[in-house]
Amino acid sequence: MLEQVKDWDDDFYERWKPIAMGFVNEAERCLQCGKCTGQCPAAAVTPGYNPRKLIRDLVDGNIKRILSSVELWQCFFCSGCYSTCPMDINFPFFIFMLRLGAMNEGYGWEDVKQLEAYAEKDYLKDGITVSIRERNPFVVDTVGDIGKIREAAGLPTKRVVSKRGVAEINMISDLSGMTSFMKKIGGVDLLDCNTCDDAQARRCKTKPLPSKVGKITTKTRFYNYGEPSGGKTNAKT
Amino acid sequence: MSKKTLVIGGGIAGITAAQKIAQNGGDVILIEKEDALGGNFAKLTYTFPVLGDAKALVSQEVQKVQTTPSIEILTNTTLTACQGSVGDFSVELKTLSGTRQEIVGAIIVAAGFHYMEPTAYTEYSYGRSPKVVTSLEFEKMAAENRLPQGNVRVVFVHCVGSRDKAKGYVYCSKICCSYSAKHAIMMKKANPQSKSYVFYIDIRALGKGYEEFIRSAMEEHNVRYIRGRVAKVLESEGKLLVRAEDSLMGNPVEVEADLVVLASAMEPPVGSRDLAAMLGIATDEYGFFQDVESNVRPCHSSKPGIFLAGSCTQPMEIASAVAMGGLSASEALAVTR
Amino acid sequence: MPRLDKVAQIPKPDKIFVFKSCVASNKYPGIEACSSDSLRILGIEPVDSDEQTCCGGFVTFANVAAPTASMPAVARNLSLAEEKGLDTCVVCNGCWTFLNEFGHFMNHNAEVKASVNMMLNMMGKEYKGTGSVYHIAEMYYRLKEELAENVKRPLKGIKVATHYGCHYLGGGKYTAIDDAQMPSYLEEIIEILGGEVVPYTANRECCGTGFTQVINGKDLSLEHTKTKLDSVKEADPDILVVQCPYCHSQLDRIQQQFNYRDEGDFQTPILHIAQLVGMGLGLDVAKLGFAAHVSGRARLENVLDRIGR
Amino acid sequence: MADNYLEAYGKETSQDAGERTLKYFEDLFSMEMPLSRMMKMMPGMVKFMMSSKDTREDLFKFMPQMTPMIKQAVTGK
Repeated sequence: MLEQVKDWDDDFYERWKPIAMGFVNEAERCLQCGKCTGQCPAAAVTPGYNPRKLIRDLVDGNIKRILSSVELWQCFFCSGCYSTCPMDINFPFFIFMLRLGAMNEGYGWEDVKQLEAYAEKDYLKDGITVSIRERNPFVVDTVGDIGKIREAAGLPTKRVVSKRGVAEINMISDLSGMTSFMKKIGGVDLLDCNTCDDAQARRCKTKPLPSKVGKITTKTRFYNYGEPSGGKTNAKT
Repeated sequence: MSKKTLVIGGGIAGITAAQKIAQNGGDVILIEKEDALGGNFAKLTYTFPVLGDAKALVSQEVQKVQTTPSIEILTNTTLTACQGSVGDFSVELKTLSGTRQEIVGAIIVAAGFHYMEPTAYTEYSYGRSPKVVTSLEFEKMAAENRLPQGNVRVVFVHCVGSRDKAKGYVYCSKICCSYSAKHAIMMKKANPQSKSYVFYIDIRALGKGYEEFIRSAMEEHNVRYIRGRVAKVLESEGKLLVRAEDSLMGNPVEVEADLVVLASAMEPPVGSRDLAAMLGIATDEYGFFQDVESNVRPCHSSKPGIFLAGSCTQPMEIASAVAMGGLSASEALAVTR
Repeated sequence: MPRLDKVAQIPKPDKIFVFKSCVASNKYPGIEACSSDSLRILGIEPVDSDEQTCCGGFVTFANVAAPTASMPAVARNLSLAEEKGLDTCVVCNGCWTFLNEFGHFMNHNAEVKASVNMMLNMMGKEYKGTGSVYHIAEMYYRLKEELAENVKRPLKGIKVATHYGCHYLGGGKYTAIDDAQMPSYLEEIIEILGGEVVPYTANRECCGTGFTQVINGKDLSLEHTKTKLDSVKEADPDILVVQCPYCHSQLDRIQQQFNYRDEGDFQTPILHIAQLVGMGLGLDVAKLGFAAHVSGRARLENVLDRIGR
Repeated sequence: MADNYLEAYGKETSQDAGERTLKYFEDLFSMEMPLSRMMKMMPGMVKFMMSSKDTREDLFKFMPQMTPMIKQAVTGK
């Protein structure tokens, strides 16, 4: 199908800038020089991912292509592009905002729902995003009980955030709409080596990715900027 | 009786201005802060778009001013004070032997430019690796026959310090595209076994024969032009790894290079703002001298009687600097007679 | 080269609010123990609060929370230090960038600050924006002299390579104490501690965590980490020192995964700069928390044997 | 299954998608406090109030600030 330039939203970026709380600016300065892509760790492993092209599409207003792309979700958030950008474009913020926009269009939920449990089960429950629970059986075999190591290091067995602290971040979450947003995501259950059986541990040791479960239906994303690469053979997995 | 004209700067623009005034019967004091005339031109090996012998050309011009009796040449001399107005400036010059006072009718500022030292570009390993050099250092290497021999890869990087808000200047230095092509050709001529890669953003060939010159680098000398700004240069086991994006293909690429040449920006001459303050003329946001009207009066500074010539006003190639030297000479003659 | 003007602006306070990191506390407790103890030895009393939660950076940039939820969370944590009239010291690049970036953002956007403060007022708190956030590596560099005076267990003959991580130097293009492309302050700290610096090609490459890629783009993440680890292995340092617990976790754990999957033999111990400094300052070996390390445990023991336990 | 994003969007143009996205961000970052938004916040505040004694006290201290805002939200002024 032929791309119709008349369909592009030419002033999307200009209108977006004042709304986006200052997270989005300077893109109009982009020279398309490709310095960002040249140092990008994600582009080095997937030639399809290209921050320069994403900026170009944003400024041109080809919103459909950006929001429905798989590439939008391949950014490493390393800020390397920002640190080398000759025009000081803070590209990671663009990715962050565009991902929110893509989710609004129904894309990318399968990625987010694998992360939701960190917020729901760890961050909001204990106040700490990465919990003491171990999800890697290899590590459990090597390291054992973190609590004992903490004790030996002269720390309390468990780092506990006070009840008050947890109540406060929960209120922030409720008030700002994060809780309801998380409900919408659904999320997957995080595995925990303490509760898993041996069969699951064997699966974990042979399969790198946690299995995907969850409620939300998400639209298929497309490789809009290049051929699939790495281990990902197609967008549906 | 006509008054003298003070020409500040002994580069090609200043030399031309002095010559033209003398040819038309004026008297000139030509001051140069370094110990020899010729300026940046004298540091080059070849000219472009025709590969002329730069050293021969410039020494010919220098000789002309040196043999003209109505031009007084003061090297190792700087301007330390300036008062008065058009037709009657009293200036104080600091020479090696002391200071001297002069009354001049007009002043031509031809202070030239400065090649930016790309020390801020740590991502290009400049200053860390001896194999990363600026274009000026490359010229020197070429003049001394020190270009790498054998089966080597040489990478030329455009826009180092130009078109860069974060570490350099927003403007385009105008001539880097052409002189990098010249360097690539020089490299090929000095070492036909070598491979040259030029990383560019846009090719700006702004002059007669420039486009053909750059095309000849690609077509006749087999220089590879890759569109993309180099992201980083890493040192690895005696080689340099150059990472960039081939932005026409959209792929990141890596070149294992033996020499990296950075086309550093043309920046205003050192101390241009101080000189401008002393003369009472305006500079632009970067420190180049500001013309009063850039279309029809490119050589008029913001103060009557003080004229501008050459690359102290904007990045400029030799031919334009010569033209502007002539133009400012005629303007100076008009107020000193 | 470090930006010495920026370094000089860092104060040497009597007390500092030590901001605990999630990975440091729950995966590598040595970092948490060493950061407090080393600061105490260097003359700064660490103060902490059990009300302090996570910075919230992970959930925000994992797109589980919008910035509208993260701003008040950041302001709340920063207000804990402000209440005590202290600056904040973090051990994690992520915390540093997130607290700094969002704090900076609120300080320059009165409308957002007012709406955030409305939420904080409900909990009897207020964010003023008076405190600064410093990375512990910055503090060590600032306390160079004190560090040199207090070295009890010099790292003599120990080859150390550095990994700076992305979110301190990259995000802090204009605010960090060193140049984003060729930093050298960790090297200086290593030399003060008596170690030997080993350069390697992929020094400024990302660790490969790729933020959330390690979870939902694992192939990309592993591929990148492999290039990094290959380069480290070539230089063969005794220790790879990092300044971010998240990089620490990635580089440490992925080595083991590669080893188990027969994709190489990686045995480089990863140490956080707080642990390295703690080691140099002669902290008790149990305090260094090496038991929580996954890769290169034998080599770590060997290092301890060489420099004394 | 569509094999191209152009087909997936059908007749919709980027302008339509952009319009939706802008609307979404406008709502997300809105500083206004209409009644509907305030009602949504109530359960969270109640939960916070119930969690302990001192949270309740802090929230009550906030009440004087709260009343004019509620009034404004209800009357729309």
